[in-house]
Amino acid sequence: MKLHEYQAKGVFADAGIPTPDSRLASDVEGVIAAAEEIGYPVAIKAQVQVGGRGKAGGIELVDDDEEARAAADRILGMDLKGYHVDRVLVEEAVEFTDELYVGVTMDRGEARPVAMVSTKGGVDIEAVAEETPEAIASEHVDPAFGMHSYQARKAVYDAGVDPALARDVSGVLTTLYRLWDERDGADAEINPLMVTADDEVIAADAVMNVDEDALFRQPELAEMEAEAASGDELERKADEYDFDYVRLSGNVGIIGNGAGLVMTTLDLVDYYGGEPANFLDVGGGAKAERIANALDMVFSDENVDSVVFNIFGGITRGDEVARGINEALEGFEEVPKPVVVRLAGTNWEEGMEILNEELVTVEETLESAVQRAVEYAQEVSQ
Amino acid sequence: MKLHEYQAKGVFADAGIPTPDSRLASDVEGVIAAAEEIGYPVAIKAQVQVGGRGKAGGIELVDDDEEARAAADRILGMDLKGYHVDRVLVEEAVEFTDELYVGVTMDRGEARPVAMVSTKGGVDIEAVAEETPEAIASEHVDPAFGMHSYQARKAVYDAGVDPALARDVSGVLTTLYRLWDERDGADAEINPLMVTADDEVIAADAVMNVDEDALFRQPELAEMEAEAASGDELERKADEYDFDYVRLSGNVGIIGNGAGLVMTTLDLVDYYGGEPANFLDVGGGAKAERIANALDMVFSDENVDSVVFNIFGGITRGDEVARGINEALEGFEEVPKPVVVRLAGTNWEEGMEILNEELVTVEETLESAVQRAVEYAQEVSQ
Amino acid sequence: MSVLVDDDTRVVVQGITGGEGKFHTGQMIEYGTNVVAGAVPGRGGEEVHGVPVYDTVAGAVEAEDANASVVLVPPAFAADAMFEALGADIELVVAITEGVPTQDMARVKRRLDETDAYLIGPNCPGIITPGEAKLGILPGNIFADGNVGLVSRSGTLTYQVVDNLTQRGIGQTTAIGIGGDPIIGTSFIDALELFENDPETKAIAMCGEIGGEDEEAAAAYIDEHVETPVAGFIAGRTAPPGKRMGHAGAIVSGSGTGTARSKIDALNDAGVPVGDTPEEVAEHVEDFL
Amino acid sequence: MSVLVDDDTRVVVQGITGGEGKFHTGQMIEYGTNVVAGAVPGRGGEEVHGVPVYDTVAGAVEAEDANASVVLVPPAFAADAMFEALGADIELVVAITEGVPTQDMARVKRRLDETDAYLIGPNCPGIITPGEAKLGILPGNIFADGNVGLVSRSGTLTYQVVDNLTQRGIGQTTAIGIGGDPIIGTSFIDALELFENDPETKAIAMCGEIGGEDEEAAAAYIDEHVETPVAGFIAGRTAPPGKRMGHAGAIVSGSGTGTARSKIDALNDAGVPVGDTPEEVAEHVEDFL
Repeated sequence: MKLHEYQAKGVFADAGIPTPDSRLASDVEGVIAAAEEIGYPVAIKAQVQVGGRGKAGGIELVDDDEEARAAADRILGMDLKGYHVDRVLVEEAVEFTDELYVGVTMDRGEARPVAMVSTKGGVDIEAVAEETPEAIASEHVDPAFGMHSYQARKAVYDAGVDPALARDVSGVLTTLYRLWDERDGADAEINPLMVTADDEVIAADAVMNVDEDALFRQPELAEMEAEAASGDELERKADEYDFDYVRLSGNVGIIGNGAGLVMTTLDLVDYYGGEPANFLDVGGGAKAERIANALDMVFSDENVDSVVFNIFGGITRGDEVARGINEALEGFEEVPKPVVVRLAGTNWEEGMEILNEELVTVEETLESAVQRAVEYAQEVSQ
Repeated sequence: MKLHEYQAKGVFADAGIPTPDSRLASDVEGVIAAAEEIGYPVAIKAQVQVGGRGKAGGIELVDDDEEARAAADRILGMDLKGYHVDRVLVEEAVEFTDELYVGVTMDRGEARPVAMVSTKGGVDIEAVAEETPEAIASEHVDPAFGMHSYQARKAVYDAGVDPALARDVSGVLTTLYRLWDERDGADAEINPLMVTADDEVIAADAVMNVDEDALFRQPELAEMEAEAASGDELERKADEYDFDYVRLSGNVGIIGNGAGLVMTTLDLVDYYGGEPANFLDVGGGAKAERIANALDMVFSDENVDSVVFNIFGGITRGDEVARGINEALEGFEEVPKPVVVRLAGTNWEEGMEILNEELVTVEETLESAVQRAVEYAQEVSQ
Repeated sequence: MSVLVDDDTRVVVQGITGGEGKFHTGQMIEYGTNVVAGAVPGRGGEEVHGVPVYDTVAGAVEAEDANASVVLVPPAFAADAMFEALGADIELVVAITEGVPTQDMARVKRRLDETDAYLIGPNCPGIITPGEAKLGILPGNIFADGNVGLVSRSGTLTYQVVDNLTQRGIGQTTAIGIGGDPIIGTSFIDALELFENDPETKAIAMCGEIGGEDEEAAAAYIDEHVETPVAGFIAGRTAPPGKRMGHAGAIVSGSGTGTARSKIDALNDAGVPVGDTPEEVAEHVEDFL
Repeated sequence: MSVLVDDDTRVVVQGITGGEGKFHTGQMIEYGTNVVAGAVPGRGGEEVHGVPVYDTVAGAVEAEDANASVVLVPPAFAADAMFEALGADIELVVAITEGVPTQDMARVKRRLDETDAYLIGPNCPGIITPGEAKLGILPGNIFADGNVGLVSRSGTLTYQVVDNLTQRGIGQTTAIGIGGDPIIGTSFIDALELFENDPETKAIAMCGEIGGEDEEAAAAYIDEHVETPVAGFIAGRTAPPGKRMGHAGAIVSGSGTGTARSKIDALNDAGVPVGDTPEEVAEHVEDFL
């Protein structure tokens, strides 16, 4: 779960990391009031969860009320890479002489956290990592001991940070690591960490991705989650139903249990010449109601022309699945889109007995089920 | 540094460990007021840093104002194993059905913390450890990871604590470990942890020894130190001068540098038939003023009849030592007690040149210096 | 022969008194697994399916000589349960629990690496040696005794591939669902090493998915150390970059590694044929035997 | 021959720009020690006594091939300095600093035990191989080259015993002040093992003191593993129980172990004569040679 910039900045500032003065605003008057309180020039920054906001026109620097009004008018309500902008952050414009990068993330391969510093801040750090990896100094942290003070210093000196800034930057990195650790961060980044003419550092942006599996022990961040939910209406619905769901551009709706099997179903749709409309994993042990919800989700997607339902039961029981499918489909006068069902594993025979075969097409293998759903979709779209 | 009971209880209570209601009082009226606020019966407990307060008459249970007045009158101002009682803790008397022990300390040999639980609380736990070690369940803690939750539970179940209390007791142990860890404890103990008739646990006593070397990062506890200082006037003076000093019962005063060498000097005084009056380690790199302070300390002890000054210089320089001795002794019309000096190591020749040999007796070896000091002491005491 | 578990494995179930714990313990026992104890704090002295429950894993080890554990506790307590098992010198810990915080797992893995124990999972279906023992939630009836070692990051995909094998009459020595989380105990490489050293395993099926670089690392390992023939499958060929697909692991960063392409190429380079469908994986394995 | 340090030891001084650091670096260099670098954050590029300073220990290792470090930083930073040295793969860390919090040392020791490095101290005078190298604050002039290995928990007591030896014309292979803190890196046993394996060390002098059980453990070790003759000394025979005598280590708990008596008995039982005075220790050693 990714926090909005203003949320992450709030968390960082509370921990003592210097951030520019800023206010959140959701209408033009609010923007003007905030800008006047802070004092011009200010930056007006769209609060949406996408990268490259600046290039997409989501950030503007303004010098007076008139410019602020124009910018706020334009940005508030704009569609930014598919996300509706309903709030902006009005922020003190900081004059800077240099831009650094500091970040903390988990190195999966090493199963250890890694703290990073670079003097190439202000640009896409992944591009830096790709092109000049030596420009990023990194320190792996022992997860038993946590980050030692010397490691923060070492990363800073190894990165070649100006010695006059070393103490402050390693202080910021230490705090960032602590936040990452205590708040169950997935990634925590400041890019850029701006350097001012009088050698102060200030976090001009703030990224905090939180491990969703740890939200149970991060009540304060869990509360931010609702706000931070993504823009797509169907994906919001999936959040509500608590499905792992990703919307794609095709017309074959896919429902299954277990990420690997669902991905495989997507791959097979593609392999047999179709286009997947979504990824939807009902998870393990889904009961009838959950199955019905999944069908509801997929039917709500206007692009979907056919649905393939692929369940291989382990914890999930075929009878529950069949019951859910019946429930969902019996509510319609006519089933809106053709549904192909393949049941295997735990209680699949019971499921087959329960399943109302008048409403669905049954296939015995994964391959044949996918092929049939692709055929249906092709028929509809022709 | 050992906290007073009332200080330790405050620290424990702030962390969420249940403690009885209590007030500190330093006069009889204060005791009565506190007792009335708390409600009788209450315990009146002398706040001094010695074990076995109860047996020595420092704790009394009272039922009304009259008894409270009598007890307060008796305890306040009493001499308890050499310590003057100037404050008492007035505490709610808890009715209990059982007494447990929980504690955390550093196992030096293993270089790991150890958490302990026993159902034999309320008695001298060291005696329990000696006689029935199996009655104490202990869990060694990995200092990199800290104590895992399961370890607190395991100690509790291994100790055979009533299952109805297991959750609460492991909660107390978890908190105690966290305090020990965060507050740089040397030992942290609750003995007894009382169990009430309705299965609640409450810390009826509280012990917290803090690592003196860590006080620099425990400002709140460091402030308590002044209060917690020991009772002997000379030892208080040593605190002021920042000497490692222990008062003993003999008449040969001993000053040296380095604990091992000073102990060895004590041992040799004994070996040559004398009796050491004290242990005084001036530490490493002592300057002239510190040396003079050390002489002042030892002269202040009325029991001292002679002094042996044994310095083997490493960081400590012989010339500084000689200058300090001269300074201290030249202030007197007559040197109050005979002083034998032995200088070796760094700059000992310079020291010998500086040293005013009219005021002291110089010896070349440790053995001869000690022998001479013992002779002087025997002459005086005859 | 088999790897890690067999008739002699003595299992303690951590969380045996919970709904999941009770149900799957029943299933494991029914399959023939030697479940000797349960461990749940505060429930010591009870019984579940005739199995005695202890307050601590150490208690179960002491009283019942348990040497393997299955972790079926909620995510908030899962890491502590794994530490407890490792602390009690359990040799094989199978963590089924889904949703264990990643930082918890980094700490568990750190501890694990200091021991000789194996941890399978978390967020995995478990391990099964057909006809002997099942530790976890795999549906026992789809497995058959045989000569193929199977290792997979995904639960239900494992079942799919096993089903394809069994339908062809190809049985398994042992099947290991290693789990799809970012940080797991036993890796592909660990499993491949075990199968390589098992004389009865004549072929290996390996099911990976997008995200991370474990399949690439496994390919390099196969190239250097594995004589036994391996057939592969990679899920997520059509996953769009930057989207998280269920498993925390199943995310493509967009750069060169971690994609289905890079994994398939790496496996092919190591001489591992990669099936386009699960059925094709079974065909490759059949060709090896 | 010698143990741990010699002509080839390449020393980095952590805290070289501080008062103590500067002074003792001068002393070490004067003694002939190969001090190749200093490490002080923010002071990289400076020089002290002609020795280049780096911001990090890793920097000093990379640029100057340092393989040993001397820690001369204030107690609040000492543990971090030790972690830094271990993290930079320094093989021998000599921590002089007095007053390091005990819990810090438990963590350092935990890390140390995972490495092949030696840590001497903290709160120790250091280590010296006479005529070759001195790492620490020992007064070099009292030592002489020879065949006796010396290990001691106490600083100035070490000097006293060395002086007694040198006065008799008995030189030392290496002298190690292991420090008197409750938790230290190199123990008596570690030092005894090193001396036992050093062909040039013909006799060992071991100076202990009251508190802890390290001398008792060392006695048991000598009994089983040490052929080289050992003479002992125990300080604190007259210390009253329950009183802390300077060193955190030097406290007698009042029970059976940790007292001078129990240590002397243990050593005697292991065939180690224990001197009543430092002079007697030197006599015992002389008898061995």
